[in-house]
Amino acid sequence: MVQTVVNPKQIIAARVAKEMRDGDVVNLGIGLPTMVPNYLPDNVNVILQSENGYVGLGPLDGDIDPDLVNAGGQPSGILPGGAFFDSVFSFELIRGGHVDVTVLGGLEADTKGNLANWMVPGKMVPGMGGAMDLVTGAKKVIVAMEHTAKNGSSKILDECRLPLTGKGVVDLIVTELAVFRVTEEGLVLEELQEGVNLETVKEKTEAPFKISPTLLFD
Amino acid sequence: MVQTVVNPKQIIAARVAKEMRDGDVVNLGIGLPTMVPNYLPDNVNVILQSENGYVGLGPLDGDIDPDLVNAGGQPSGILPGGAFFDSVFSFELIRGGHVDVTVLGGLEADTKGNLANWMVPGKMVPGMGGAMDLVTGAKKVIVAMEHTAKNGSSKILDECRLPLTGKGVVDLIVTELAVFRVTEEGLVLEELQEGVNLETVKEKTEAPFKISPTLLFD
Amino acid sequence: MNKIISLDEAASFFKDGMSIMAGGFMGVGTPEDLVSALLEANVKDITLIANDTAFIGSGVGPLIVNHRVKKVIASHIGTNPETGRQMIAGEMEVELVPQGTLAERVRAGGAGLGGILTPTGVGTVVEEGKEKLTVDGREYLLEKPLRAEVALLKAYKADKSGNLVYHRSARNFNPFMALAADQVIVQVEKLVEVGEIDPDEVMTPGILVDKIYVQRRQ
Amino acid sequence: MNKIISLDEAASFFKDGMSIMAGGFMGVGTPEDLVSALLEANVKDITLIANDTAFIGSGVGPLIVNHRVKKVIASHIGTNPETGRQMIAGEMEVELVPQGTLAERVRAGGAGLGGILTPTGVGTVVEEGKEKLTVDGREYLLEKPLRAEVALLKAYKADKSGNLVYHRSARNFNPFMALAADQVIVQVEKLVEVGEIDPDEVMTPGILVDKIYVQRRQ
Repeated sequence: MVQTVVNPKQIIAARVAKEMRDGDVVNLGIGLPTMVPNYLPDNVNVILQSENGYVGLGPLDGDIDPDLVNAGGQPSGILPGGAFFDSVFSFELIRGGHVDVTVLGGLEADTKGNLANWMVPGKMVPGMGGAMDLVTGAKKVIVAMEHTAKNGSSKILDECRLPLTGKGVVDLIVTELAVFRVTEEGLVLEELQEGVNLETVKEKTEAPFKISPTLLFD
Repeated sequence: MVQTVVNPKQIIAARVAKEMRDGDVVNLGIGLPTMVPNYLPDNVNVILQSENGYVGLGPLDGDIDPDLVNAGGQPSGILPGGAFFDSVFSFELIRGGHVDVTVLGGLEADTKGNLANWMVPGKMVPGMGGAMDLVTGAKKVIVAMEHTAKNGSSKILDECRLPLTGKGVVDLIVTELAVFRVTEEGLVLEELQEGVNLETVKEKTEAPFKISPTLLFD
Repeated sequence: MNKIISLDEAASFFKDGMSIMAGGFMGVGTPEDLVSALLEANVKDITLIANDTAFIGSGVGPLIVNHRVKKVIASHIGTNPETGRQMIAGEMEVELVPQGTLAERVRAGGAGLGGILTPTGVGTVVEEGKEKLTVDGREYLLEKPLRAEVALLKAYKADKSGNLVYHRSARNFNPFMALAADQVIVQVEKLVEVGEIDPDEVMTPGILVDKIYVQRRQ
Repeated sequence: MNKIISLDEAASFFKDGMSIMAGGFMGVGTPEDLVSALLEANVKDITLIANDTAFIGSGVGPLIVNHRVKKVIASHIGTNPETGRQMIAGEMEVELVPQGTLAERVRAGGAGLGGILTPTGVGTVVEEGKEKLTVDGREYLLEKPLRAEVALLKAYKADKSGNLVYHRSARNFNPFMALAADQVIVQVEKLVEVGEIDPDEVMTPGILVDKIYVQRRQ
């Protein structure tokens, strides 16, 4: 059941969904990333890992079980074939490269694949939770975030200014305007979202970037 | 059911049994140490840990289960209240100080609490198995061995000559002649086995030792 | 060895200045009755080790709200605004640890390890003050073990010897905290006779559990 | 994703010079049929990682006897005299590792850790060539992770997605080897449908299992 795309978050979630392969083990950060499964085609089934201790995370199915919540603390379900384990094992999976893809929100990402998404000095610090382990251990790290902050400033920088969540960890940045791949030579613009032109992306992106030879212009 | 003591191994096992407290978690090395439970008084129940992955080791009870062996590879049983786990967890218990007492055989033990019991250079080396972890992690390490080697030489030395199993790990040495405690100041003779005199022990012990003030002479 | 205790008896284990671990992820898998007993025992200056500080009114949250905690070691404090407030006001010390690292540190504490090398946090503020080692060309942080005087755990079911079975995502930090404290007290929903839990299904062996409190409500 | 394979298909995973882990303790918990398939595949120069080398005619023993192993990493080789003979004759390299350390090294390999610090082996030949660190006044050896190209596991039961349940002391090294190899192939006695194993009772989640071979004999 593919939903219609109407706002920036949906555009981002829908594009991230295209990165998933059938059978992938996926960990989704809270917020926007949890929307990704709504946009998976019918022939792509992913297995969701929940860092508080299970694989097979599914929607709430029937009555609320107070012992079954997702990593955001919300009542959840588990699909047939799922499995529970303790937090040590959960992070063995995460740190040990057994999670194929993680999708996280971001405050800033940069040309070196650095990600900042866990604290803003001077503001209340919620803590990193499992984010630092996820960006370090997952095989593929996708940052799913709006292109600019509320004040209009670019969140894609030459170098992150906020304290890092991970150093050199990001593989792909997906915004409502564009898709960037992080390479040894910096950012490469891989795609423009529908109806977005290159000038807009250049204007709204502080970081320098190359343009992929495969990028098609209308 | 306390068995009658008739040979050196039985004398040793019977004396080691007196070190056990009700409820102790105990790991017994193969050979002589496995005789210790035969000498426990009725009001002392210990829980045997088997390093290949369970607590509650008991005698073979009914048919042989090919999936249930002790650390020597022999068919075994598990008592009510026992629990199976994997080898990582088994050694978390051992290394982490959750085993109260381990009893191991020895080739040599010395005044510094060193133990050698895993290899003799030039001979076939069986490997240390779990012995190095056991002597490092168990709260109390008891060496249960005959006082002298087959050639009559003392196995209790000023300093071990064979490759060590553990350095400064032994708490108590029990032989068919005597019981020594390892202290900061070296060995202390705590007890003479029944019918053994001090001269015999002095003669058969290469290591220097002090005599406990509590040692009673007839 | 009767391990069953009342809440009043549980209270006798608590002392000012004590280090306490508590299982749970945002309150799920936290022994709420034992936390209440701790609150009523009126002890202060606790060092609290837990995945998170839960909410104002649930999980370990009330310990923070009622100023019983001198220092908290956790991966996430965002769901309990009082934690952040006390931290900024200098009323309480907060050590933030990535969730996988926190789990590994507690495991190391219970497993007799001197620490573990993790890639998580390299290049972030987490590495401040820590030893950094390069193994086979990759950088790791040396993270040290954590232990506590008391662990407060929640399980679904216990037998009278303390063998535990957890339920759903309420397992989280409980199984490995069971190895990392001097006294382990567990709150259970259901108590069964010894022998009623298949040894293959035990998740925490009873040898690690000192006291069992059976909660009234189901 | 059909994970069920025949023995012939299993054979296609084996190559000369490959590193292979196998579960089991003196043959208990070793996938004997997969070992036979490996033997029949006629590959040579294997690096074998296993707790022990079992017996001449069972467990992983026949791999040694038939000269398929270039190097073995194990904690115990005493029950298979051919291992010792080939070691002394210089026909095969043997690395002896304390059992708890071997378990931790494999776990570290699967958990994305750069190593662990263990007190086991300090002051013995085990420390030769290893980094020794002092943490909070105690000495530890830095022990490095172990991984393999293929892990051959034995479980009692699997569902078709690869969720595993082990039986009795046949669990041993199997659960954590499941995380430490590029390809994980498991031999099971019993196959059930997805959903037939309660998610709380799964011991190894299916996401770690690549192929399942259902043994003929029960």
